[in-house]
Amino acid sequence: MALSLYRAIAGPTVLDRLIGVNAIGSKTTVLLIIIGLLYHRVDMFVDIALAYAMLNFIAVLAASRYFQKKKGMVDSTGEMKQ
Amino acid sequence: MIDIITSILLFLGLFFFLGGSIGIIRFPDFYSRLHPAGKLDSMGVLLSLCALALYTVKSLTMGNFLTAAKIIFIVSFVFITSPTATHAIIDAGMRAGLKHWNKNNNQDKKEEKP
Amino acid sequence: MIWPIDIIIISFVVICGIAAISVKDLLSSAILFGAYSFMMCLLWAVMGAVDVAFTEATVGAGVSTVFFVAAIFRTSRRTRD
Amino acid sequence: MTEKTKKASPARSNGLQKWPRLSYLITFVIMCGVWVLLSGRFDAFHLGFGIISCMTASYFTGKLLIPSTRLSSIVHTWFNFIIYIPWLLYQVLVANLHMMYLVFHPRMMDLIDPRIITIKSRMRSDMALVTFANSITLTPGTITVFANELGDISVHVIDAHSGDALPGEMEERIAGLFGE
Amino acid sequence: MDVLGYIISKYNYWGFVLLMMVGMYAMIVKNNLMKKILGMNILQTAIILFFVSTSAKTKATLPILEHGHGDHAIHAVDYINPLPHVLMLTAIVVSVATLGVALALALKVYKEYGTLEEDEIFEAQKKKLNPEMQEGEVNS
Amino acid sequence: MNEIYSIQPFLGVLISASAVLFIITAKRPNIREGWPFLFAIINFAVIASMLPAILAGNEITFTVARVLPGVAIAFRVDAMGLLFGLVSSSLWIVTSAYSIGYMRTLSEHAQTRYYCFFALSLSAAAGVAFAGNLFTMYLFYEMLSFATYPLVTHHQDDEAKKSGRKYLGYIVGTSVGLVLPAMIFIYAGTGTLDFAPGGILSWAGFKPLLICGLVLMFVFGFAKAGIMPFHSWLPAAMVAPTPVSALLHAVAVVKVGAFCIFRTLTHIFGVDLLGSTGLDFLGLHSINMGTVVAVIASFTILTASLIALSQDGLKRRLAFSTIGQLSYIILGAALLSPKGITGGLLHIGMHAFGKITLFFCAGAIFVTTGVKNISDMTGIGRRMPWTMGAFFVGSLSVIGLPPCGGFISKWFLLVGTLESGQLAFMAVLLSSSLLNAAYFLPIVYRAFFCTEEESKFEKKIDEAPSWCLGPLLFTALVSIALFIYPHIFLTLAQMAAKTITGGG
Amino acid sequence: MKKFAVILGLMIWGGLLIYIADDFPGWGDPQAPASVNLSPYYIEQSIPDTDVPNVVTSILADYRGFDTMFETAVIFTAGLACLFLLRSYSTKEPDVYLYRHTATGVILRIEKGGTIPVGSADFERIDATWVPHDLIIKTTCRLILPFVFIFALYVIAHGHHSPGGGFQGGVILGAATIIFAISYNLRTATRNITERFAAFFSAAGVLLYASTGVLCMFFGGNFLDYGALAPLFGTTIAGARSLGILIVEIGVGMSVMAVMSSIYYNISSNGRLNEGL
Amino acid sequence: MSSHFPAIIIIAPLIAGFLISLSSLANRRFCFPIAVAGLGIAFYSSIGLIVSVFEKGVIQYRLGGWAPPMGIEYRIDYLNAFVLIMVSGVAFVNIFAVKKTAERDLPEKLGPFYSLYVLFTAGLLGITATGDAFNLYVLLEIAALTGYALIGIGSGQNSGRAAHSALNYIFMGTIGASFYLLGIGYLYIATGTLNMADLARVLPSLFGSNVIMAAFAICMTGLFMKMALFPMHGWLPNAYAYSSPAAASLIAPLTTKVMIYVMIRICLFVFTPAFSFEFINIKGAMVIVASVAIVAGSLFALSQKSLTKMLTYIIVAEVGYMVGGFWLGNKEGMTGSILHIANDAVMTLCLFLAAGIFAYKIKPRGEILIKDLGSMFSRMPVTMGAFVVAGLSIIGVPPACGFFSKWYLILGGIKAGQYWFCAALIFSSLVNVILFFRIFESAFFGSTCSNHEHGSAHETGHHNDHEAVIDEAPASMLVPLLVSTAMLIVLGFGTKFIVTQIIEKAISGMI
Repeated sequence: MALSLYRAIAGPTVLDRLIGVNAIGSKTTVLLIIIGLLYHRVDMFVDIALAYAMLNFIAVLAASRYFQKKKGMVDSTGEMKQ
Repeated sequence: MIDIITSILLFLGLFFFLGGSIGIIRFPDFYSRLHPAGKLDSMGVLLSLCALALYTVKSLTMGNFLTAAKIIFIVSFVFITSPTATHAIIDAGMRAGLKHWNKNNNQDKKEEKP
Repeated sequence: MIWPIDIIIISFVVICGIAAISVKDLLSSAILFGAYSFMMCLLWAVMGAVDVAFTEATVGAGVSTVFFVAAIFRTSRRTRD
Repeated sequence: MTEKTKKASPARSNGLQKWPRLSYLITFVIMCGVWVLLSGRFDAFHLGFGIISCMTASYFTGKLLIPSTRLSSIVHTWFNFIIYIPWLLYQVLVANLHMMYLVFHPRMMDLIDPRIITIKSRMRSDMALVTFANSITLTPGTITVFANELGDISVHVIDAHSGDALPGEMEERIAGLFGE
Repeated sequence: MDVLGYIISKYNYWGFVLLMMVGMYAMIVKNNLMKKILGMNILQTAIILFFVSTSAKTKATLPILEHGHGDHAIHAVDYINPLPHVLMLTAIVVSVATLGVALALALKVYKEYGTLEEDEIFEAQKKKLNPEMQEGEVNS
Repeated sequence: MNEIYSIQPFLGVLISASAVLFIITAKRPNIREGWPFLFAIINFAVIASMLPAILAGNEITFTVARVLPGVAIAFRVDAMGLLFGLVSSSLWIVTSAYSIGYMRTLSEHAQTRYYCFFALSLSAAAGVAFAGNLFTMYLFYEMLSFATYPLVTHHQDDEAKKSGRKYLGYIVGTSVGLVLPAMIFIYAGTGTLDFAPGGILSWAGFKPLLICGLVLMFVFGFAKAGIMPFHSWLPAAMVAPTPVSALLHAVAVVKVGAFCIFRTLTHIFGVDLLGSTGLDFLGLHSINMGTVVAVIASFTILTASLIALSQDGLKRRLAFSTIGQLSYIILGAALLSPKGITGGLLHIGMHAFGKITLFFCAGAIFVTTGVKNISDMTGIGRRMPWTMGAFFVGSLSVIGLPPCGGFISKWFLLVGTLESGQLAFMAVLLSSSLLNAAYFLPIVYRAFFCTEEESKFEKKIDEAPSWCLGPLLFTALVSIALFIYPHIFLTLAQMAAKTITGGG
Repeated sequence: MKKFAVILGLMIWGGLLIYIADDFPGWGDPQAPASVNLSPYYIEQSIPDTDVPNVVTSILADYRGFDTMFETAVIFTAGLACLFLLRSYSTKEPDVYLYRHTATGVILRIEKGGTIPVGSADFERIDATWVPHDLIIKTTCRLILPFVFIFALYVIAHGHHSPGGGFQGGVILGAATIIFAISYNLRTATRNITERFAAFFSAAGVLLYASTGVLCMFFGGNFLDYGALAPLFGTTIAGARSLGILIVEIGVGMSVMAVMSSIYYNISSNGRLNEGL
Repeated sequence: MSSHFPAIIIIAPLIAGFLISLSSLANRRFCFPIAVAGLGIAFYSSIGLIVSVFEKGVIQYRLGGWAPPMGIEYRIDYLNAFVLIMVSGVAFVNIFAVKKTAERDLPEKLGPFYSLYVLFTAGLLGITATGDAFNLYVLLEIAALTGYALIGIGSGQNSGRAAHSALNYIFMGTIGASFYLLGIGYLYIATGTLNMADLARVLPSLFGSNVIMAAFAICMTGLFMKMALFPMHGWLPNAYAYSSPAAASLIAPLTTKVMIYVMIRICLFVFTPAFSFEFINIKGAMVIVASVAIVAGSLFALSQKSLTKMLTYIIVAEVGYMVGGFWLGNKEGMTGSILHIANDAVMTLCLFLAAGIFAYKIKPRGEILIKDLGSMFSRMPVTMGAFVVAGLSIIGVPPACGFFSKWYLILGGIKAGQYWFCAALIFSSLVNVILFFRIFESAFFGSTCSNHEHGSAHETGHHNDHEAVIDEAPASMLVPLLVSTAMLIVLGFGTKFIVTQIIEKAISGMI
């Protein structure tokens, strides 16, 4: 986790950070359930983990979407991909 | 019995996580970093969550079973989203025009990405 | 509750926070802010505040980050500090 | 091609004329299943509320989950999907071991040789394509970079050998899965 | 051990103070409006952290009552204090609302000046002000 | 002495204020100018109607509203107030008439505004005269300041602007900066602000230093009285149209200042307190506060007279003369003797009639010939004999020579100095009279007695318009009449002095 | 230089706060005033009073329901504020309409006066040529959206028993809209969940909350005293409170969902609601 | 129904806000009547409240039916009944005035505008009425958020600056609110309760604790930021000056005043005077800070060329009045401070309404400079007249109400021996004289030159008294202006009533 965090913080480009954050997200999901175990109330934490998994996805999606569009904005050459 | 399986799986999952993290750090360029990040993490999630699901159903009640099912639900969810996210990131990378690392010019372009 | 985890997460939170404000790229700091929210959520789960953790998970990780990214999308990534 | 693309625009396709409401119904059933899974409470109040919720959800998202309403194909697909999963899991495991090997290899740099290859899939249904693309991502050394409705898929491979297997077996399986 | 106990009993507060300083620092020193907004959010989370810390209770579980197993009475000691959580839910909501408005304003600023750097905005304002003043003199 | 609760004083204030409404709504110039005239007469009637009651030794009170605990907007008419009220309201009638002539002849702009604020100013002046406590007085004092501002700056040119600034700067600055805190100090100490003949501070137990400070704050605070060094707004304000200068800067405004000081010294501090409080903390045991104020007044008298000598603009010379004369009133109060007080009060009335005559004359000259400077007036007596005749009468009154009213007041002042044994001030008075003569009489002399060559005017009688001429002749006559029949004013002043000094 | 001064100041400030933290009761001390003073009442009375095991929810929506109403109002305000600040209603017609064939990605440029393929399922209107089209993301999102949706509704409905409630569920619902808008495009999203719809829901949700409170007033209770509604629902007072909480949560969920989408719409398209992130 | 007034006063505008938002979807014309109705009900119930406070004393209202420490309670006593009337009255009067401006400036966004308007009012009313420390925070944020939006919209060419200054306002406001929240947190950790009355009951036993000290300090710092006390005033002038006149005339009179009310409430009714005035000895320091604020605010105002900006700096100075008056710690100072809350609200309302009219008539798309006001006396005599009255009131000329609060403030200063504070007050009055007469002068003198211009253009007769064409604002703007002007005088005459019947009862037992 700390290593992902390192990538997230030190990563030379935004996308490296994005990878790091994504990795943190998936680890956090697991960690949440482990915490639930420690509290003996897993049923409560599952919901959070689920929500977490979903929203982690959104964040990553949004950030990557940024590039998809911004790139196009910069050189709106007209043609599609590649 | 379940305890042992659980801990083995959990350990494996954590091992994959570790591998993923190290991979993220060690790999030379953005694209190759995505490989460990995308794969190893989803594997880690799969294993750990299965372990936890198993652990949950140790005492089998309806509630616990549903909880375990929910955990499996999370797993499947992650399995749908994780490749998509990986794809989204790599697509973004392509569009952002990040340079590819290849063997020939790794000496000078190692950590220098636009 | 489990203080070693707690202390580690707090230090992560602080590190994330500092990183988020010191990175020289707004998109990066938005993403780091997402990580910060993740950590925060975890912290609260550890502290037993499930509802708060839930809210932070939905708001911090999901919505605020997207808002940030959207806003940066509409403005610029550039920053000098 | 026009026929295919019509299906490929899910948001606004009106479904088949046969049972226009069927997609909603199916969604509703699935939703109910999920609800029960999530809720875990079986008193009348929660179930009633659940049904209302499911109806709302299927109303809003009915067209998204199941764009085509050919019932038989759906059953077929889901059934096959269950068979497909273990294989996929096996592939994933292999992929991960491969990845672990790379990660912990002290001379990792020499082993990898990232590049992008392009393949052409014969599948046209977007669901199949996406399954394919995601499977590619999960399997050893490859990540889908781009895919479109015409079956063009470009893949980022970590070393020279990873891409060799594509499209190969996986496409066969997925094609079978979706009946194409 | 005593020192350790002391640290354990207080580090949360230290963490909150640290975060608050980080947030304040960002809000005061940073030149970029977006960074300031970020700092603002960090500040708010710091305070939320403080509140949640007040609710902690050792050897207690989540404030979601377990009914169903046995009809023994509910003891307050067994559950974490829920009140700060409620308050902080509200605070989080407020913070996201503030964030929304702040971002909207930042967009508006950007639309007007084409930059988010505060010093550049000031310069642009000055530039804009001067012709306006001259114009005003002509008018009057 | 009885107190009569009657609305009369409030009416006296309200009537002139309500004139504003009529003036604004009036469409035609004739009607518009008729209203002030009418209201002036009504106003005078109302005020005069209080005369019998007051002369009978009663006081009329009226409370409008209690705005603060212990402080109300209240009116209280006593002899002193009525004296001032009579003077200002009677002169309003005259000035209304004069204004008509002046404004029409010069075709001034914004006449509606002019008449409105004129009425408002008069209302404020009446309010000051009848104020029952310091607060009410302050209220109307401020109102007067603001109401006169548009009059002072009536011409709306740069000079007017400058003078307006100076005017407000001095007047409002001092009143807010000095009077207000002093007032609050008094309220903090006593819990009331009501005027009482013996003063209200005697039992507040203030330290002498504080009392000295308060006295000075009031004396300088009411800058309308033109005590030096807060006098320089007055000459500046002479840019106003002459009726304004005449009524307001010879009568209403400046007299209000002097009246306020007079009122404060006598009804807030009380003669006894002033007499017993000395500059002990400076080691000057023999000097009491009255003397201090008197010294300040004397200084102003002499300096102003000297400056007046050197002025060429007729209105400016009159203005400096006014500064000097106002200090007579204050000197009268500061003498702390019944006769002095009587003299001071009388001087309000006497000087008013004299000085207004002079201003009217100056205005008439300006209207007819457009001349402003004294040096250009050589020989003007031949062209405007009536005007200059009136001017002569006015001068006599101001100088204090019989057969004019000014003589009586000056006489009482002189007696007052004797009574209080302060002969130095007698010298001041006398020398200042000489100076007065020195700056007025040459004008008259050169107006009438000059050679043909020196004269700057054709020898042809070409008087001012009758709307101008009438009022000034009337006031000149009144000045003379007051010498002969000073009874009303004298009685009032003596009654006031009696109550102030507590018997005697 | 300024930086160092600020840091120094903040250090002093932080040091003071830490010094003061000394006087706090220890972390997790069960005898801290905060733990013994008010909260035991909530914990012990929550079920008898309101029939809600999740104490946080019962405090949130009942004991301190008024706070929560304003919290929702804050959210509503934020949505309104974004709309107010950003929305621009320029009705200027563009010179060129761009349509993309959804399958091939071929873009049609239709100049003014050209025939517009209205209603055709194969073409979607886009605003610039660069608007991307990503099959994988689109399909995946399509797949997961219903689940997100039902999950959100579940969260709203089960606030009584597990963490979550109106606000969290509402945010997830909003996030679902956002996913939709991201994976397709904003134009499609606004066609399905229109701006008017969002505006209506955001107000209606809070209104539902507030009018529940007012209804309580009509039934003789104080504002937001759901117990007064017991005759209406035909339940015990505690049951009425529980139901009241549910209604309120639904209101919150509606409002929050609508507001989140509305804020996202406005921010990502800079108020033009044509093409967002 | 009357027993529900404490709730209704908040609920009515709140629901009106939502209804406006709904109805604007259907038809924009419904917005205004609903807003008026909501505010009208609020105003009516505020009057009802003060009547019942007179009859029954302190009113407690339990929201949700829960007893105070558990639930949230509204507690209406003399102090907040008074402030409630002020707030609802100002908002009610102002809504008529802003109608035209809003319709012209924001034709598309009328619904959101009115909605935000009434929500802002609801927030402020709630802040005033609430008896719960945390509830206050939420309401604070409602008021603040709506305020940010209303300010940020700006108008015309100022919209960029408005947005920027609103953003600054957000930063300061959020820090302030966060500090307040933190202070509440400190109190909570020390006492475990959030109800104000309960806090006041528990706190005296804890006075020695550092936590309470810190809570007090942090709370106050936060509030000072929100009320723009001098060193922390940076956000205010730009925010108010560049905002749309429609918004400024609502926000400027109310925000800072309500914050000062909150300060009074917190100091007196939470920390109790024994703590605020005696236990910690910061009275003198605060009064000095306030004096500095007054002087600085006045001097800044003096250096402004723009009318609205000048007015905003006057607000900064006025904040100093109220804060200083409060911290004098004696009855007179407190009375002056509370009185000034109402008086200053009305004065500021009047000034900003007039400024709004000027903006509407002469410079719709930019900031009004003082020199733009030339010849206003002849062009808009009524507006200018009202402006003059308000200006005189600010200067402190009786019988306008500004005089009386200043009176009490100076009195308090004298009684407390804080002569510097009195000096600052006097100084500020003098500066105000200069400020306002600068405006009056330019409004008065501009006429000659513009007359000439107009004269040559229109051939108006020179001897006509109505030389300049009277070009007044529409009646919907004038009437509120005149009402507020009348209120200035009425408040002035009502001072004794207010002081003896309301304020003395409000603070009795405190000092």
